[in-house]
Amino acid sequence: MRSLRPEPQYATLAQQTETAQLGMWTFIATEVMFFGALVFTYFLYRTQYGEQFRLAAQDSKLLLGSINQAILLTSSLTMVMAINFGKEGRQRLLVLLLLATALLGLCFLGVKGYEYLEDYKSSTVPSLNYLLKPGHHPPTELFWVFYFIATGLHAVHLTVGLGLILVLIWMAQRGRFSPNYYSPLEVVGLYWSFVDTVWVFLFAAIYPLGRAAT
Amino acid sequence: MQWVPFWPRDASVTAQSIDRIFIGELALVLVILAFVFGLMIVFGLRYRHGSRANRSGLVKKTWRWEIGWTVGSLAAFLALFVWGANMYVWLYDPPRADLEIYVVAKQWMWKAQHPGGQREINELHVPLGETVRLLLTSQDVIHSFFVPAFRVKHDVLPGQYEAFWFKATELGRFRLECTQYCGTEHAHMGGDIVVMPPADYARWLSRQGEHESLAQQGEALFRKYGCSGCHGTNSTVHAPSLAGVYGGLVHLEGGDTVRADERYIRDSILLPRSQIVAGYPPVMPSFAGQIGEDDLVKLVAYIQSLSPIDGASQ
Amino acid sequence: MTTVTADLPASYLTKENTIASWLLTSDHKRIALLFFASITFFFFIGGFAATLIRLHLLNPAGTLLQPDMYNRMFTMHGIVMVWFFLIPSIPTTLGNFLIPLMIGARDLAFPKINLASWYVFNISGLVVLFCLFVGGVDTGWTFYTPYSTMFANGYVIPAAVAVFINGFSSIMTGLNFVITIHRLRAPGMTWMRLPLFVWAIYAVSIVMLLATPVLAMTLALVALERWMGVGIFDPQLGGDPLLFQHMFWFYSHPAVYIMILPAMGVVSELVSCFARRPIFGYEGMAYALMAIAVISFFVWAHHMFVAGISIYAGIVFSLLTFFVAVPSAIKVFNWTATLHKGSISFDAPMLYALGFVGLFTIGGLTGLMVATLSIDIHVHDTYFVIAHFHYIMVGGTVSAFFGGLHYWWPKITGRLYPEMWARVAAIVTFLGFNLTFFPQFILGYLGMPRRYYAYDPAWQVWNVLSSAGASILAVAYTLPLFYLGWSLFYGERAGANPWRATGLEWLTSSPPPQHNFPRTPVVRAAPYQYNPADGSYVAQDGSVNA
Amino acid sequence: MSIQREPLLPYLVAWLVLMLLLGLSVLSAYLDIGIFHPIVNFGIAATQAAIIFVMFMRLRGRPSLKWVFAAAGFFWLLFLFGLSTVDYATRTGFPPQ
Repeated sequence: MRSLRPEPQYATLAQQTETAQLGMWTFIATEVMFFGALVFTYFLYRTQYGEQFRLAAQDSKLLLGSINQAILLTSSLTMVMAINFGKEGRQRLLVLLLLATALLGLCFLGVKGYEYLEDYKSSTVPSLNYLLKPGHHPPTELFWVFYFIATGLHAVHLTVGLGLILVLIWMAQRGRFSPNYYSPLEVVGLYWSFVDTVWVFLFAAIYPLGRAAT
Repeated sequence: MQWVPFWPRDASVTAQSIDRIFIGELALVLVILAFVFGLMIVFGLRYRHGSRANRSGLVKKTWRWEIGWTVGSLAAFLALFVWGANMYVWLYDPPRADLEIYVVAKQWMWKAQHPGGQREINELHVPLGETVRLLLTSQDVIHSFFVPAFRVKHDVLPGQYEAFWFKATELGRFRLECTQYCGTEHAHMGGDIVVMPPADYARWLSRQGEHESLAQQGEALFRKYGCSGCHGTNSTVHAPSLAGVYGGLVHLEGGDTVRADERYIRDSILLPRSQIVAGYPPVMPSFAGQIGEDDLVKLVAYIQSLSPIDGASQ
Repeated sequence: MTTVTADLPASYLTKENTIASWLLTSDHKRIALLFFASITFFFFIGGFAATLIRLHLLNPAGTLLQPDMYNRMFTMHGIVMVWFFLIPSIPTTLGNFLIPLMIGARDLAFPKINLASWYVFNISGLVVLFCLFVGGVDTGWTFYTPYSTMFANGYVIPAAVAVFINGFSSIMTGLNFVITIHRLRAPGMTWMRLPLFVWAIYAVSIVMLLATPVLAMTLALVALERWMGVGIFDPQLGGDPLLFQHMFWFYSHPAVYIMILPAMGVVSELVSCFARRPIFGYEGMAYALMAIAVISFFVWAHHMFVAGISIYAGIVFSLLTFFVAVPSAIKVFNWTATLHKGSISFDAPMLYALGFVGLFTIGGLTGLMVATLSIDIHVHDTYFVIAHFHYIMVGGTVSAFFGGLHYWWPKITGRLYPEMWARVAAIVTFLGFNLTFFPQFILGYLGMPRRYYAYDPAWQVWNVLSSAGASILAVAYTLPLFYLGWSLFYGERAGANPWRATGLEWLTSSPPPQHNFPRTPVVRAAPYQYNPADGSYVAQDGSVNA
Repeated sequence: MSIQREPLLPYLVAWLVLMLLLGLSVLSAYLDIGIFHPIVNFGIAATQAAIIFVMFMRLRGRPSLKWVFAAAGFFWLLFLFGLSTVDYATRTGFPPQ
């Protein structure tokens, strides 16, 4: 086991752990602004073209979107359990749950990729094959532009998270974590759950926009 | 202010007002500058290192001073804010106009169309002492219509109309500039505003040759694009008649009410489904991308001309 | 480096001097110097573009450069100066060097992120240089759509990518400062005992953290729209061309305060030290910094008064803009009041600081003029605005940067700079600056629009004056390069506290040892405890010095 | 150092509630509630986000600086949304209301 001394600028290991978490929270605040700016464009156009957005959203794949949200919510649960086991020093369970989290993340990306394929088939990809359906107006395309940028950026964030979890698995395998040192687990856990939160909002913005036949 | 060698000419009603507020604010700024610089110089000399000034009894922490000078300057500036905002509303909320001219900007020229259909490029002839209302739009990027001698400026956006006005008080030629960076020849996207006596202006208009008026040209387009098929008097399609629409209130599906101005008409042509008139089915196709700005101007002018209260050419 | 440090005691400079030890360092002081090298490089690139612009404008016909070339020059000048010099200038150099020293910490909270920030900065710098060499970009630093997305004929995407990457550097640095100031203050260093420079960096970090992501998203959208041909701002799809401006200025107005807030912090240190008097109204100064940081987010649409926003929005944003002037006014008055009953010596840093106060005041007051709605209708996008913001950014930020650089030079290098030369440079800067930019106020009111490569010959005299001033300014800005460089080798050795100043950074040796303090200092006194009557002072560790 | 085992149940309950909310959101898509769609959808999303923040990202417990940092981004977005609404709600040029 490595020696557990804090870096020179910290008095104690606890201070270092706590500071690292605070750093991740700060980073999350910047991420909120980043995605918030995108949602802001969505908010404006939806207030202006509400009906067009509702029409456009009827072509979004609600089932796939909900499956994906269920996957991500579950992965957040497995992640937080992994952290708890890590803190308690239960090595095997920690690795197992990290693996489960990574697997769920991969599933999400798989479903997302399939969804993109379906979107392509229904001719809703701006700049590739966007087809204005009868009764739709150009602003419907704005919805799809938002959809691809938002979900694309989210997928990038998720992939980064996946990479971080693989690193955690590697570290856990080598017994780096102990009840005294688990800071990376906490920090990556925050990030992972935040990416989950982003999806929760994107889901609300994209899928359930009113599908009742009128 | 013409006696100041580096003062721009002021040739409109608005120019004189803006000069007034500018000079008022400049005076206040100079007073504050003199105060700050004066104190710095006086203190710097008096309390320079090694001087024998009395340094006992430093002013201790006190909010009195800070609040005092803050409130003082804020009050002065708020007064200026009110003055400036008041004038802003006056400038950007056009009054009833004697004359309406459409201006279309494109890289890198200004195209103007008078109500009688006369067109000019990079020049704009206007009569002296009449309120001229400009309706501006752009074919490509954002431009900005700026006449320094009138102290008026407004950005010109693609996809919508912007309106503002001026009333020239001096005869002559005045520079027109584009102030929003618009590409390679931005610096040469200029022109002249020619202010003439109303009689000369009328003569100038008539010298431009026989023209169909904007509205007449619009009427032809109204048929060409098939608008008359539905909105015409003999139409079987359930579409609202356009006579008398302009300038009035329109009740929309969903309970809203809007005033039918140029923007509304333009948007209704391009994006009909964003505002559906109450009681009519949303069947009109969108004309976005099919009608150029030049033609749109004419169509809007035609629909304006169908209204008795039309302010375009009285 | 070895010759420079040969006769110096052991310090962060002498610790180890391989190339790897510099490139892989996690020492905030070394990273500060790395940043210093990078931003100096970009300052001269941006300055070169400025020189060409001023040369070109000597002639109203604009024949020196091709129109496209001229457009690319002012764009490059803007992009490089804003994102590669002004925004990182004080925070990444003086901030990096001084924040841990001033709060009594051994390093920043995340030293590796700090180093990464420098690498990211340089990567973004390489991208912008790439963009420059393949042909540049001609949108202006503001990237207005739909020009940038559909009509510009330069390399918009590389430029947007460069600024996007640059944003990560800003965020990393800001994050480090916020966390460090929250978590690593020495015992006794309460918030109300922080030097104002630390307050300023704290305020600026908050702005960086909360504003930069919005710019990143905005430029990402621009790049995607340009690349894919459809997008969020596309008027063809019903998109709003003004939406870009809202989002851009939501970042870029606060960004102006990113540039000026650290300068205010530096000047507060300098004025108090050289007037040998406690800063007037310390708490007011600290709160004013925070107030500016927050209110700066409420005023962005004052860049859009003539752009076609609603009249009501114009009125609201104008009013809010007048409010942001209040804390700035408090600061100016308090600096002036600090001179009262002081014992003022006019060393070079003080000259720069006083120059800052004067130029910032002019810049700020003309800012109120452009914030007045109806005046803005006339002067918007003319040289009046150019002059106004150069008074703030060049007259303000660059003056303060030079002032701070001279003030902390002995701490950074362990050597004194030649005072005489430095004073000359400070005075020439002030004169050259005013000659360059004051005529631009007049040009602006006469109606000369910005970004014109050719102009009405009637305006030539003012342009010539301005260009003449620019050549003086160029000399004034290169002078320090020489005498500061000279002082690295031949400068007199500086003691730990050559200015007899009160901050913790002066308690350790010059240059400081690797982990700053042999023993973590304990803070027992408020900052700026100078006594002008007898020249004594109380350092922040509570020690009294006659 | 004695290790406290953290109970599993609260996390499972949180997860269950999140899933139920997801179901509710999907259900709402097929209800004819007109302009209340965005309010319902984003209301549910905000509730879900709050649960994730409090439970999975551990904002429970004593008041701490974390709360401020977690809220900062959302709070600041209000400025962006709120102040630009001043323009968009009163502008006549852009597709008028």
